[in-house]
Amino acid sequence: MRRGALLIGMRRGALNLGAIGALSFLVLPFAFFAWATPWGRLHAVAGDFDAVRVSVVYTLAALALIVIGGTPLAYWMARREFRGKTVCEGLVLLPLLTPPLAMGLLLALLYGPHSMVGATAARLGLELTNTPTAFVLAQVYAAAPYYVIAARAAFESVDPELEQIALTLGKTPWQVFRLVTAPLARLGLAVGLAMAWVRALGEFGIVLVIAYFPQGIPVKLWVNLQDLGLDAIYPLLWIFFLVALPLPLLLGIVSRSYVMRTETV
Amino acid sequence: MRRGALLIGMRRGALNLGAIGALSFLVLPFAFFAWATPWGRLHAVAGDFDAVRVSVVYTLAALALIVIGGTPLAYWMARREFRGKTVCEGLVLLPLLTPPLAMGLLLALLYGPHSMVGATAARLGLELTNTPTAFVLAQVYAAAPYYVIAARAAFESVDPELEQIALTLGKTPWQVFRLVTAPLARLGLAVGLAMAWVRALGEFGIVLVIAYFPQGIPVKLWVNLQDLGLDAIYPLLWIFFLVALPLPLLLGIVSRSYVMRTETV
Amino acid sequence: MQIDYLIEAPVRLTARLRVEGFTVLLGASGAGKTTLLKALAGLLPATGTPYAQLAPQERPIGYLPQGCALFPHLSVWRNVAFGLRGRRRARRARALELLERVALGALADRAPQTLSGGQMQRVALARALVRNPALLLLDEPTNALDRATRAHVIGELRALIDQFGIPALVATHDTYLAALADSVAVLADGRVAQQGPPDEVFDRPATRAIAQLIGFENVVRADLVERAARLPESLKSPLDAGAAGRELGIAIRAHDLQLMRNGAAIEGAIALSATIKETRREGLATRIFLDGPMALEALSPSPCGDRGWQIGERVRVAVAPDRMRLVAWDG
Amino acid sequence: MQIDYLIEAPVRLTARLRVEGFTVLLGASGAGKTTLLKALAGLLPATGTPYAQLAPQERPIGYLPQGCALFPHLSVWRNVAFGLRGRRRARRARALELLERVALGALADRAPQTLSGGQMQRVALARALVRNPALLLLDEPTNALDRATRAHVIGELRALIDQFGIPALVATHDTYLAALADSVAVLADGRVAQQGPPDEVFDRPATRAIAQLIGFENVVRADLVERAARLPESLKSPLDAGAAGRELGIAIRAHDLQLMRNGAAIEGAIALSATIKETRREGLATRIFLDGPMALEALSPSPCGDRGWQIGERVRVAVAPDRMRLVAWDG
Amino acid sequence: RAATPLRVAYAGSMGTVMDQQLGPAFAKANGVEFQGIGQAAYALAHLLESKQMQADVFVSVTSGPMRILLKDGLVREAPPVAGTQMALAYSPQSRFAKSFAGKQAWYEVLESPGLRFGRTDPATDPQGRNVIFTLMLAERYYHAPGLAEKILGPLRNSAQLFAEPSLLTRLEAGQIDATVGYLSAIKSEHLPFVELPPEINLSNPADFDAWYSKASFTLSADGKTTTARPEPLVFYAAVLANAAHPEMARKFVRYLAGPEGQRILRESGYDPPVGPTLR
Ligand SMILES: Nc1ncnc2c1ncn2[C@@H]1O[C@H](COP(=O)(O)OP(=O)(O)OP(=O)(O)O)[C@@H](O)[C@H]1O
Ligand SMILES: Nc1ncnc2c1ncn2[C@@H]1O[C@H](COP(=O)(O)OP(=O)(O)OP(=O)(O)O)[C@@H](O)[C@H]1O
Ligand SMILES: [Mg+2]
Ligand SMILES: [Mg+2]
Repeated sequence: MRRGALLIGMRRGALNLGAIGALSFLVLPFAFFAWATPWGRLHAVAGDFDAVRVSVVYTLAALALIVIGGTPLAYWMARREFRGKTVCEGLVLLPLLTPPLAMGLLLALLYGPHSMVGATAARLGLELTNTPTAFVLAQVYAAAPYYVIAARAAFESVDPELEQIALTLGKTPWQVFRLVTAPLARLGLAVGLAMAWVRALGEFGIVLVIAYFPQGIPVKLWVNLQDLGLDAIYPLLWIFFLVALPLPLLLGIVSRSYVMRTETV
Repeated sequence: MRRGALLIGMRRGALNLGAIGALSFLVLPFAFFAWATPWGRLHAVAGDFDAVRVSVVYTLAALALIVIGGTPLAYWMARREFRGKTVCEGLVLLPLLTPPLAMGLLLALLYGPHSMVGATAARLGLELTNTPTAFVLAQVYAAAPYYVIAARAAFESVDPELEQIALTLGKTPWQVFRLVTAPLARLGLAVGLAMAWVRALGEFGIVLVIAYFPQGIPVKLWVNLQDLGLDAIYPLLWIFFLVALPLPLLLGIVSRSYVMRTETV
Repeated sequence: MQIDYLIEAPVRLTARLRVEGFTVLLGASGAGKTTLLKALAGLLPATGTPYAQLAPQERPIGYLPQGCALFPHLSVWRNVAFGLRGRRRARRARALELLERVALGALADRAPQTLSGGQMQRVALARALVRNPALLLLDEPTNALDRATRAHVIGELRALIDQFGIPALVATHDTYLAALADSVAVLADGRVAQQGPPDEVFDRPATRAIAQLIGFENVVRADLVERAARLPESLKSPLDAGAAGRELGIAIRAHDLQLMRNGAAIEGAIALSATIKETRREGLATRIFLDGPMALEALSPSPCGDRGWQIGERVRVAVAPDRMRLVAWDG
Repeated sequence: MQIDYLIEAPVRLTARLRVEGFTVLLGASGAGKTTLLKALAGLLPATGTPYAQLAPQERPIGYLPQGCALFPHLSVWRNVAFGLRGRRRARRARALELLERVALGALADRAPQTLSGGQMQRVALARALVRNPALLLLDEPTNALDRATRAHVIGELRALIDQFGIPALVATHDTYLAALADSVAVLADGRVAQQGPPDEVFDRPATRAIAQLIGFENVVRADLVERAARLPESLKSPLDAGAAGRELGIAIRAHDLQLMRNGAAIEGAIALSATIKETRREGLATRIFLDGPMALEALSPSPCGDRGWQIGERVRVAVAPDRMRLVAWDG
Repeated sequence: RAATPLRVAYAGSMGTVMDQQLGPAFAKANGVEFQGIGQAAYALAHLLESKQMQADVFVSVTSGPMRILLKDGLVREAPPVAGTQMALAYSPQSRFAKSFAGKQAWYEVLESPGLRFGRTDPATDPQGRNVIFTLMLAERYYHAPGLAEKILGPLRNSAQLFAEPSLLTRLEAGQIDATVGYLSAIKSEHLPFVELPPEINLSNPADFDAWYSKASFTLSADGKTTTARPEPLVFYAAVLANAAHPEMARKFVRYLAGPEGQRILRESGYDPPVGPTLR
């Protein structure tokens, strides 16, 4: 156990209390929701499972793209010093900052059928509106900045000396990244991935604008509400939790269990 | 400059290319937006500045609450080992995961005028729907998990030995936190704060349900779009960027400049 | 100051020792020196006296950890001044004063990451001293220092310790440091196996582990020696006493073994025959590894060439009886 | 192997030295030893031969950094096996073999955080050895080790070096280690100021900085000595030569200074008068600080009590001419 | 003066007239604060029904959303306050803009290859259903068999369906060439439009039983199939049973139906209300 100052040096009551209070506050709506759910007459609405499939499959695809593109960007931002780095940081924050609806509109303007990008893509057979590609695009914009920012902080906290030592042991930079940097940054990377996953899965505003179809869970929730009323969202929301939570939890467990079981004290 | 393996051991071309490619992709919609903006006939719509005021003031309030409650929670999760910790992690992720619209509905269920909590609060003179309090509430739920998760990862990467040494130098746990833990975790904390800020500012789905009023920027964007069409959102979105970006950029600069200007190589 | 600590984890230690003036804690790598110092600082759970009931921040100690552990976000002088209260100007003045004493006044405004290993160690020492603690706990305070710097730093340390009467417990492997101590405590087999003034401990180690630690290259089972050589009476009677109870060993420093060409006669010394297995140049001397009734190591003061010892040559090994030390074989 | 490096930052170094067998790099704290080793490993920009054009991962070197820098996410054996390719079984076998040689076979599956300082250092050494490199760069490989462990580890290291003919460049403060070396290079004032076999370097330091580094407690300006005492002819003529060019100093080890009660006559030695300023017990000996025409430090082999030196007492200090060494005063 | 504002939940298409004219005018005249919440009518109805949202007045387009609240007892009576009609709007940036403005029949232009037609989801949005009715009626009225099928494709044709904000933005940006929607909303967006004959624009209550009802289609939701039939394009306003300010709410409904309200509505492009009060 690696115990810090607050746990060694003070009676733990205050910290525990504060922490558990804050946690309860965050969890309260879900507890209430569990309590209010009419478990007896819970049944999925037609199309709910399609929505689950759409969400999971395309979010995984988006996640893959995010990791592939975001990892080099994050590493680069962590290790390179150059003028205008602050500007870069601001730029990465932009998509995070933009309210989803506005982000959706921006994407619609850029990737829509008559825009330059959209028209070119369409000519190549890649429709960027109301298609799986558009859906994935929306999710990438929604989630990538979370991953990049978390991964960048994680990379920054890896001691460059360890990477250097690994080089002197004859590993190529790519092996060093795989064997040293990534494992040491795994906690932050896992956090980033988990955030990206939940953001992408839960994304509503952007998707609503540029990919009303295929309908993933968030849009389906919206449709169910309009169509059938509040009762129809209970089951889908529970299914959503069931589907979405395992990945982040697994990421958390794996990234932590990978830590060598260290100090026994 | 603290250079890692990839920058020492390989020709930099590939990494630079990947990173700049990814960055451009993320920034493209904004570049396009800047290009498409009709700068000549840009003018704010009535109520836009009210929306800015509402957003900034209440988001700052929400941020304060998030820091006060989230910091102990994050520290506790970083340093305490206990059974069921994984469950706690999952619980913190829940509000992140829930699509904003659904989150809004959950909050309405719990804090709405006809719920137990909402009714009690109303009797105490605290309306929790369409009031500033509700607005702040929505933002706290939207943004707190980001802060908690980032702060937790940041605290986890602070070497407990340094905290312990600070204790042996006669500092109280609270001083240790202030003088050692927080400064060493500042990068991650800044990232968490920046994320929380932009999430809270940009939050639309939750606010739409439980706090349509007072109207912050995201709801106003929506209203402008519905009422006046696309042209009315250009100015507000630019104002939004102008208002929202300075804080995260400042956080980034401060947290980095605080690092001692180290190795000159 | 009397210390009496019981530690359960990561290693079980029963530490009972006196800290008076400059007390050195010797112990093999992994014996638990760091563990004991951390427990005294309140950073590991332990029971005993003094301080065990106090939180670490309430203990009047100054602790220099083995890895220095400088605060990476604070400049050198702020690291030193960390433990102080009061106005910046006063804190800086006090920090600079201590930095001068460890010959680092010029680096006060540097970041700790830009220091060399030895410079870091000196900053950590200054930091541990800054609060005028009632007990100093120093974990390897000089192992990154060259001779001249070490002599200077130790001189300043002694001056401080003497001036303020602060007792210091110093974990080290450095026998030079141990020789300077007022008292040496040896940690072995989970307890303080011996404590005394350095000349006593260095001259009369109590156990085999201690003898090896302080540089007796040869420690052999007494019964082996007994069988192979005539023993003087002064050793015979304790050996017989040992035969009744626990096993004993005989410890001899390499440079106390004398090598002679086979056949040469020696008076008044114990001698046996051996074969030269290996020789190794060691600065101005030569280390000679011997095979025979027991493996032995001798140090010939002159370079190899002078006497021309050949590998495989049979020699007589002799040792003056007063250079042999009787030690307990286990624990 | 001939090394010829030019380094600009963080300190300017011109390093020109031969690495043959076991070569020790001596230098004061902050002289640039770590800097040189890092540059050789390719971790700092530098120009020169060999390897300077190669990326670090292409250099056939084994590097043990000063702080050990074990991979915290890998168990002990995986740290050692990190540089190996091939099947897990073979890699583990090789790692265990090396761990045995540093007496850590039993800890192969531990996490590095649970090791003591000395244990970490040995793991880092094993890791540096694992690829049979063409050049070993060891930064303070033994400073966390006790005498017995150090002797064992150095023995194994020598055996490896001799067996595979790998040259090793070892930065250290440890004069014991330096005495064992095939060659000693001294880094001072940004360059390799002297290189030679240890007995030569230890006996004939070239400059004042080197003399202080290797333990000549007294280095005084030659003109001061000249004024205060009669000098033998053997010293006089080089001094006159020095007078023409650069300044010279005279270096004397503390234990080569003999102290006598005032008035006693000495033959064939240089003598001057001084006052005892301070005495300090040092294990079995006593260190005596003297004031006079120049500050001096003497080491009396017997404990203080034997001769009863008093603070403030006036004494004669003598030194045999052949114990004095002429050194360059600056650089 | 009321402590909390008067809260009016209304069908999103009324945004401009409510937020910029009726609301402010009423607020000024009566010394209350006015808060308008414009969203999809069915979503509002469901939120009000399940008490997740609280409002004083609800204004719905068509009777469907209002019936949810009537059934639930949250509303006792809902008088009509305005009407509108379906019209075709096209993008001024569209390459077909000239054709729409010219002599060619609008439905022929809609059939042009490459034209992008947009509409909202018939599953959730009454407007989306009305688009389908309009085209089905046009097919009969112009004797052009297969017209609706040709223009619309499948009922939920993913190439044409957009969420409302997306649809409007795209239309303005020229990414969608044309849509069919409420004339009142089209006018407030200042989009060029083509008026449709009363036989197909769903505005004439007299036509309902005989003519409009010939158009219908089936939709399935939650396993049940329902048949959608046209309803008159009428806006209904109602005071909610749990209103915080029932008095002021009634006053607002009367204001909408009164001369001042009607004048503003008319000037904003709305038709006068027709048909009976819903109960
Ligand atoms: N967290 C831990 N878990 C398990 N074993 C540990 C842990 N920490 C230390 N040890 C073991 O406890 C023993 C004592 O460690 P300690 O660091 O006190 O040794 P030390 O005497 O300071 O050695 P050194 O001189 O090498 O620094 C070592 O064998 C070490 O491997
Ligand atoms: N990044 C840096 N920025 C500025 N100065 C530095 C930096 N790194 C090292 N130095 C300085 O360069 C000098 C040489 O450092 P180096 O670590 O090579 O010394 P060293 O000989 O290894 O000393 P030690 O024996 O104490 O480890 C030191 O004075 C140090 O303060
Ligand atoms: Mg230790
Ligand atoms: Mg160094």
